Amino acid sequence: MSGVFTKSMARNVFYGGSVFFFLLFLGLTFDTVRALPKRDMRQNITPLVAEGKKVWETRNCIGCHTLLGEGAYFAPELGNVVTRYGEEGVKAFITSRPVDGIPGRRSMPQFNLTERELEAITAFLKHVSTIDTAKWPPNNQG
Amino acid sequence: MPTRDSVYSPLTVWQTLVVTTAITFFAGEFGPAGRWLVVGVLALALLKGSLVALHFMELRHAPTVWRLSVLGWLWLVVLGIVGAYLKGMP
Amino acid sequence: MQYSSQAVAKPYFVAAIGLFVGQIIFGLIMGLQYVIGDFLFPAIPFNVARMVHTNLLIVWLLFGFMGAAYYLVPEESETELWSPKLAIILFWVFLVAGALTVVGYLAVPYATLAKMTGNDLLETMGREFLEQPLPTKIGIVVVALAFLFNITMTVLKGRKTAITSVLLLGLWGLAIFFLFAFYNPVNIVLDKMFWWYVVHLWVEGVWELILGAMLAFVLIKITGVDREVIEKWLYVIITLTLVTGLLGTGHHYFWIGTPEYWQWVGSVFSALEPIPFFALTVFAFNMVNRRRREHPNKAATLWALGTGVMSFLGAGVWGFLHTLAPVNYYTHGSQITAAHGHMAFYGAYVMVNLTMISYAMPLLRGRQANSEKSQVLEMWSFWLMTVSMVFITLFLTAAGILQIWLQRLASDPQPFMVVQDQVSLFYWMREWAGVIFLIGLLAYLASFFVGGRPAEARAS
Amino acid sequence: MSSSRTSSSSLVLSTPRVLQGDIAVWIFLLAELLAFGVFFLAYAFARARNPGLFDAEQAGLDRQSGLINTLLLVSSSALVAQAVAVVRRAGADASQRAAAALLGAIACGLGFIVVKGHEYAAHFAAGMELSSSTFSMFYLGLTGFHFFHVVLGLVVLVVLWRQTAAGVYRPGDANGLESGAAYWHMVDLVWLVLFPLVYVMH
Repeated sequence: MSGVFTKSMARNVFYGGSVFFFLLFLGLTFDTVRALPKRDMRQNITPLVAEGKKVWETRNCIGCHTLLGEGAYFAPELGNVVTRYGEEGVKAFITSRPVDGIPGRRSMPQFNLTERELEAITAFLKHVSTIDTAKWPPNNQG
Repeated sequence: MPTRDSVYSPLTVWQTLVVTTAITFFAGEFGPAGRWLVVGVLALALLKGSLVALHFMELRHAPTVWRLSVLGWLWLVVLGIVGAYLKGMP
Repeated sequence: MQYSSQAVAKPYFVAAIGLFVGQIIFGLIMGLQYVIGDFLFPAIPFNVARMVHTNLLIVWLLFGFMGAAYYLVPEESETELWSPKLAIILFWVFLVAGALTVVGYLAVPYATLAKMTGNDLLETMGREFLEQPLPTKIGIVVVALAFLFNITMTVLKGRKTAITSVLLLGLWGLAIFFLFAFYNPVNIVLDKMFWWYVVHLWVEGVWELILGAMLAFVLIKITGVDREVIEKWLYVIITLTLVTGLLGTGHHYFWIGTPEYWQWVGSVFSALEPIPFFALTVFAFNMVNRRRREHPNKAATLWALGTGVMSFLGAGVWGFLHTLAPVNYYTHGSQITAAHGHMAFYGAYVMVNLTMISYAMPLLRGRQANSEKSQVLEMWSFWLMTVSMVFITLFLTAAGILQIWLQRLASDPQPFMVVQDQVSLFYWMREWAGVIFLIGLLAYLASFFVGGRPAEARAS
Repeated sequence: MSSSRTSSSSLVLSTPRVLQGDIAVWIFLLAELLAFGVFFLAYAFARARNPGLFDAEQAGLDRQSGLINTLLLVSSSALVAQAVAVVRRAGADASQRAAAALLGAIACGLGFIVVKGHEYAAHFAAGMELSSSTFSMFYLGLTGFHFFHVVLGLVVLVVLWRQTAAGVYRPGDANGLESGAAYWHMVDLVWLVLFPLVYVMH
């Protein structure tokens, strides 16, 4: 492997290369942000959906569930739960969680959501299910 | 350190590259579509790539590990493209 | 230890290991909850235990990075730390903030914690790894900036080396990308897109710079190979890291609503991401083979080599396993992701911190290296932890493959929980491996208290 | 650095095994070649899946500007090789002649940028963008990725031109020039594969 190998050239290549690829990444990110409106159904984000996102966050649902495949792997994917069980099914499930859980089985805590919060979280999950995620998940089970 | 002139001067290499590029263009513009165009044009790409690698990048004088990696890259990519093209033939 | 202000690193290392033990305990709790669903329910539901587990991991790794910086920067810059007092103050601020946060997670329901800590003012809670309340997030920024100011002033008034400039780049990058934790738009796609700036550009970007700088420092000290050789390879490795890692972010943009060209960009560049880890392993072994001295601290050498190998395996190989879009379509959000996560975090960032601690702690306590007996115990802990982590990863990978087969690939896909029940055997085996990991960690702790005559440097 | 061996059989001094430029640059070059190589294969296999779409949309490309760009890049690469040869032979006012050659290379490079920019303007005006179709994503992605490499290369060439004009480089001490040259030739080498693949093959 004979040949010159200097630290100064290695440093120049480092600065040149990383700045170059960072700019490329920014360029693609800019294009993505520009192209997103056609895919993320932002026009359907109502105040109720925004409220639902807040309920989603303040109950730390991501601590057990995945949303669009990202989060914890302890409980089912919720990106498509509204298509799996329907809005009423989701609401019924949330409200019917036993306070002390189910003996020996994983169970969701009883969050005692108000009627408004229940509407909001369901609206949020419904909105998420309409986002164009390149046909992910592979099937209804998520 | 003895000078390392390439056997061909950059001019002769350049002329070859220009001619082969022209052939590639005309083959694409007027030649028949299909297998022979692809194989011919990519063979020229192999030739041009090897010229640039061996003479301009002076890999002719370089340790074999570097020469093999660049020429190996060229051959693998071109053969891959031809393979993919043939697989995609209707 | 050439500069007295390096002693500031000691409390950071001690706190790091302490929080590490806490992290593993909560890991075991969660592991058990996977198989005994109602273990500690409703007192500590899974999502609370997870927050504690992941937040303790991040905080103890940050403690380790800061301790490493406080130890190596004075020595590299050949000057005393700018303000040891500030470093100690920041230590307590960060430790108290961390402790309060964990107590907050455990003591009150998360929604109450959110209301108590001003989440209504600026909603930043409820996102994975970023569950901290607003005051804690602001505390992290304050501590990070003051820490960076302290370290940068030290570097500016001392000798500039490649190691300190790379370390500074990594640490400043870390602080800047953390600012995206405060950006939480209502649009979930934008939220996720920039959330990855905190997560991916940390662990597959600037943290790799920090890892490179720390490992280069330890290798220079242990092998005695001259700085010029090590530093130019450091630059080559971190060039490959950023060249592949920056556009590699695309492998998180496959299924979250972002345009589909990311499937090509993300797959191609993240497929190249194992290369810097492979180069790191070759570099580490090469330097140790060409060592010019027999450093008495053999345990630290083992950790340094282990970091190379395990980061290549965990982040490189297990990362490549599920980084290509057509594969990721099925493995996304499955136990395969969890398997990669465990071995990558352990192999890269846990091990580089333990390398630093294992190298620096004896020096901070006034000796070149611990006694032979202590080092043997430490090597036992290395193998116990590393091998049990390999098994945790293997068991989760098996669980993931079975999960994907039953839940996604099968002709009649089964519901999530039905699949989880059929996979519980692997979760049991993972839990046992976790117990062995804890035993290894306790052995690591014990090795600091084993006495005996310090090992001497033999003439190489 | 490397010993030159005089084997009895060949009268000519066998040239030493030396790499052009700095190894750090070559490692970066190989990483770039790997990335481009994988993209080319991805393009080829995506094309194999629906040749019809690719051929149809390829017809919309301006093959002539592709030709001009290839000629420009090839000439630019030759001029840089010329500059390296001149510096190495170090005749009278070698630095000036080498700098002139580099200036020519920069001019050809700028020509490439102009022609490519013109081509892009036409496509963008026609509403083509990264996410409009698989072909447009590959076309804009591949040629764009290469385009920015040309821009980076021009920045490097300008620095090299100023250094050469200032007489910094001499035989045996032209590491910077040789490294920049190797990078520029890589950019040309990649285009030599990209041109037939994207513009000509159908």
